[in-house]
Amino acid sequence: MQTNKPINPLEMLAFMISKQISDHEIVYVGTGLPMVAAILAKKTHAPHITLVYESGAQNPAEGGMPWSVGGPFTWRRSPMILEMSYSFGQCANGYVDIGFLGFAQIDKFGNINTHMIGKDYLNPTVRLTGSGGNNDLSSLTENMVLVGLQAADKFVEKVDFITSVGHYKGKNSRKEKGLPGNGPVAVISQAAVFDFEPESKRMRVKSLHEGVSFELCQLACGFELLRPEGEIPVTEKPSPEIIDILRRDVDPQGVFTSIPGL
Amino acid sequence: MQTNKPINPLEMLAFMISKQISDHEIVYVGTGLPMVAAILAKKTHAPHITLVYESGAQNPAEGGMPWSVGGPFTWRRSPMILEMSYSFGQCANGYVDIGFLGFAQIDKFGNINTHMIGKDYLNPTVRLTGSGGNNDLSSLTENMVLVGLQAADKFVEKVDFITSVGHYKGKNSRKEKGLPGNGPVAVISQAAVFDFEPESKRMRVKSLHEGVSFELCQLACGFELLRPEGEIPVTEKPSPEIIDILRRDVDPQGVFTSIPGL
Amino acid sequence: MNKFNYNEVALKNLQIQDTSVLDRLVDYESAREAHVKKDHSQRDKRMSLKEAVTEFVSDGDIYTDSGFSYVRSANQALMEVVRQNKKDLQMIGSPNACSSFLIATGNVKYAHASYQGAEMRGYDRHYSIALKTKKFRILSDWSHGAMALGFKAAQLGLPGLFCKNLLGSDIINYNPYVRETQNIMRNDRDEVVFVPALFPDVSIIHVQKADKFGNGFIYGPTVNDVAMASAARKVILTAEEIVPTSEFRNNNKGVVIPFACVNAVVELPFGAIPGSCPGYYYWSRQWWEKYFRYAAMNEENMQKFLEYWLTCKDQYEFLDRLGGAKWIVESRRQTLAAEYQNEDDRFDFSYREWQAGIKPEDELYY
Amino acid sequence: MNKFNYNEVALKNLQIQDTSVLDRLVDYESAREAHVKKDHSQRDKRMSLKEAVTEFVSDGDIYTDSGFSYVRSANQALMEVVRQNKKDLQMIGSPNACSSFLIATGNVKYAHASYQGAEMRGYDRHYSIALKTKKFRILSDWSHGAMALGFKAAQLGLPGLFCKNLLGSDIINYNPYVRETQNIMRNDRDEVVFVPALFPDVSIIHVQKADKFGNGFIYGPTVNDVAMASAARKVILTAEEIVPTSEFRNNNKGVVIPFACVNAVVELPFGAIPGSCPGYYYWSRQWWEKYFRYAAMNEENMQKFLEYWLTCKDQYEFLDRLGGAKWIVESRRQTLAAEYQNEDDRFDFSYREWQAGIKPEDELYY
Repeated sequence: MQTNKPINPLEMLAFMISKQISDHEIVYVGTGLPMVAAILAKKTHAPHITLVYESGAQNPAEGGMPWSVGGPFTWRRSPMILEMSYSFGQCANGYVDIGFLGFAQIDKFGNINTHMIGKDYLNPTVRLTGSGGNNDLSSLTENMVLVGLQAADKFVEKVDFITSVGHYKGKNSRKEKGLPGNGPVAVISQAAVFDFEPESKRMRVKSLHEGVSFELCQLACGFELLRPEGEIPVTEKPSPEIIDILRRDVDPQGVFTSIPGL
Repeated sequence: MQTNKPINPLEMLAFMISKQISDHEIVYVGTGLPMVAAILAKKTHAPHITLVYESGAQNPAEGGMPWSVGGPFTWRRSPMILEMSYSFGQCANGYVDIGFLGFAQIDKFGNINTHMIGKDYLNPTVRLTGSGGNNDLSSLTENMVLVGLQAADKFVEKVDFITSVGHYKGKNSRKEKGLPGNGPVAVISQAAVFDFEPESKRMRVKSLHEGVSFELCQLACGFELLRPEGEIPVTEKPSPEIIDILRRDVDPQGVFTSIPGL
Repeated sequence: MNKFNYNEVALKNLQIQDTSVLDRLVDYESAREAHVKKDHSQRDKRMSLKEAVTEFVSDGDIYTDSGFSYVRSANQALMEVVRQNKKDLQMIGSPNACSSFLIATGNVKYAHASYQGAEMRGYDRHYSIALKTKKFRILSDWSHGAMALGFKAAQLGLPGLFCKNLLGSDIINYNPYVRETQNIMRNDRDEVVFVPALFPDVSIIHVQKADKFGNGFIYGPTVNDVAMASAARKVILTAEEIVPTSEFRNNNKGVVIPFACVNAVVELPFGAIPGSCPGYYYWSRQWWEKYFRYAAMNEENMQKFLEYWLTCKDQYEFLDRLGGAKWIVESRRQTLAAEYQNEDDRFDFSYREWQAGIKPEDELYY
Repeated sequence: MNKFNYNEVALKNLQIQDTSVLDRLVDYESAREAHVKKDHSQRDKRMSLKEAVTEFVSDGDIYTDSGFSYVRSANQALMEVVRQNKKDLQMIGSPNACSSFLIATGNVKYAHASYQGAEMRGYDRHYSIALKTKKFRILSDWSHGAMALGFKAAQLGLPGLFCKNLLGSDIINYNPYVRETQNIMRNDRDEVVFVPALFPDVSIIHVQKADKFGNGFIYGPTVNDVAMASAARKVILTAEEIVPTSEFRNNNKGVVIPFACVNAVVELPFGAIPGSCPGYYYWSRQWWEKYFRYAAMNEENMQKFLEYWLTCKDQYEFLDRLGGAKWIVESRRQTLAAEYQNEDDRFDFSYREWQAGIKPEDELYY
């Protein structure tokens, strides 16, 4: 692994996700990049976090990258494994600090869709996976971070199906609807990091990735983005040391963070 | 232990309770006589029964007599121990065939009281134990057998407190109320064995113990007892072999079945 | 009047006219009756897979199987279901990731859907195509958590429960069983979602160890299996090994399936292949990649793929096609290293992914 | 408007005017907030019993403790609660059999009652007397099963659930939290009982083994302890032994209390005496007999009894009064034989029961 190779977009994504994790937290992770990110966080700025999984696995001994949330790397030498109902119960109970979710579509309030593309549930253009634990984490966990590809037909005014409620209809509506937790606190795409404006709960650019202008970011978004006060910061990039840790210790085979040809 | 000693009332009770158990059943037992009876049944006519307990203990290896349903004799070398909620859940789910309960008062429909004697809940004559699992077993188990001392102030027209519903207000009212299971199928006292008349669900003498007349039995009862068609049978007594098993193998120290002086 | 009060919006959205197809999943009375009628004695329930499926899987059954996607699913038993050509099945599970081939084979007609896909390998194209071509219908849409609670309610003996899962989502509009309502405990507005107890007709559960009575031991995630065993009207246990009960008496910490729930115990080594079984074998990564990247792309591929794999007469033939003796040894070494039960220091998990255009000689199913 | 919707009949029957005393037990929002605010890191939480009780038991708290009557109750921690003279406590548990001395000492003012008594040794006379003399009040009446479901609902993250327990009984008329209602899933009449999730302020749980982070291992019945650990705003773990986490990593089948719930870990050998701790010691049968047959008979006896036993400054002094070294060895042998972990073939469990008039030299507390 060459550590002087420039950082690629997937590595950058992993780094940005990792920055959402604070030390001492309990982190609910799926497979793929959030997993890489969580382990990177653990090996850098957040050594005291605990990882938990939808399969019920809790706090595995360090090892390789799981391909499935039910696979051995999520529960290797775990002190305990919960049944699925209790695995989500710990979110409802306030013991999980942050969770990560992917999506196929997202709207300006962070409501997301992993069900289908199209207008007819019975005859969709594409049927996707369905909720899995997506709805449960969104509904129950204290803080959510959403990670996905940004494009005008993915960041949309209205998602084709609300799999998971984020800030619902904006403002205080999530809480009024009866949902616990803070809802999504960040959205991360290949163009920018977003947060939600505290009053309206509308998605707002927090930082733009190097080389991305607000206009470009807006072009790749189907709804009107809010901008922060003042100049928009450029998203922080990882130090060479962190890239090194990512490549050498976290995903040495580049299973999740290598891009063929890059 | 002398096996030619005549049978004492406690031994007789244990025998009668044991006769309520059929082979192959799952039997929910408490401490005391029902426990003795269940083990006697297992060692005589019902070798394939499985014992389960309120503490969650399931199917213990044979051993001594438990003093507490949480004690080691209820879960010694058990293949599994359930949490309490699941222990009652198995009753609700129809996996438990028969359960045994004691009572301080009972009415003619088999509703029972283990809460208090007196008319004022806030200032009872005596506060008893409360429900424990009594209500749960009565509410959920397929068949219940009730065991208690018979006297006119214990077999009463109206119990001071309905801890557990038996046949509720008689007839089909238990089922209409929404309770599963058949309710109480037998009541066993020191005077008689009772069942419930199928239509009215009122308590009915099934057999009288040796030397007890219907009139005597009625005298020790605060409500009108039904009598069966024809001559009332005398309650079956155990054979010398069964008495022998009871004394030698089931309760050799006579902890539950010996009466000082007898 | 229908006994069951279904969510009308969902019935309309799903175009379900005849609701009788929905009833059994929430009919706690008939489930209890089935549980009461089981033989509750500790008797030898061993039989062959063929006998178990013949006797305990019926046309029209709502079935579920064990584990979590690739892990400890009852794949070989499901293939026997295909061999016996059981019809009009309803599938339910969180997730049902490994079951979509039962749609392709025409055995599953309905789904209670929570998740269908390959996790980071993407969604299941075959499932999407089959839905659009009406090869099956979705009867109810779920999240993992809500469905898990439905099974858990059944295990606890509850007619239903309130949760915060699903609140405000469209899932509720496509699930006739659930609805939004007010928390009974509160005077202020506090919306909750009602979820009823769920009772599959048959749960097919693969475990590492069982005794002949049906006490089942699971190592690794149990997911919803204990709840589904308690809930189902019929339970088939397939097991890597049948052990004497004394093994459980000497170590009761792993027994999770109570014998009383179980109708059939099948000794079925490698019963989870091509999935993994913790402590025994890793999953066949290339097999699943080929399934999702080749077979699932269109009907023709799927039929070709299944023709090859589903013509195996038993798990041994399947094993031989996966790689035989070498597969057995390698996949055991893989899972033990991943579980950190074997030294993983110099262990190399890398392998060649299945991609379109891979040469036949590079197809090695581990 | 009160936020909580209490059963009016029960409030009237129990003569509860100020319902604020009831709120915290069902306030899932404040419980969640407390859980969120706990330090969720795996840090060393060891402290002395004195520190743990000082910091995590407050006047007015709703407390519960572990185990089942004589078995694995947190008796020594409760005695520290008495030593620190915490006031106006509410007790809840299924059963709370060992807690009635906290009424005698004036620490408990309210009970959420499910069972108070000595099983086959009869009911608790002291409890009856104290109720009549208004030394404490019952705030809600329960069955074991319904209360267990309330804790379980909390652990599962449910605002509440429906069950068939309690239906038609008078218990509902003396419990402000529960009520009869219609099963939402059904159009025909189907009465069910609503039970809300229950959240004690503090759960004091005695376990056999814990690591310093608070992962707790229980051998023998866990009863409601796992649920109560998840539900409670504060959790004190007392443990026979503190073990390294690696012990749990090598055998994860016994860990049941997750560290994240736990606020304090107290190394407290013999923390359950005079009760039993599976694998470690049997209960002191004579002690309990004397408690129920002598102390509980009237206030004077109780005070005399407690004066002797509750003046122990720690569990070692208590142990010495029970019988010291011989008690330790005998009671270990007893429990292991009863558990069939030791040979029980020639083992004699007989002992002299405590009866009024017993000679002091025959008082041997095992």
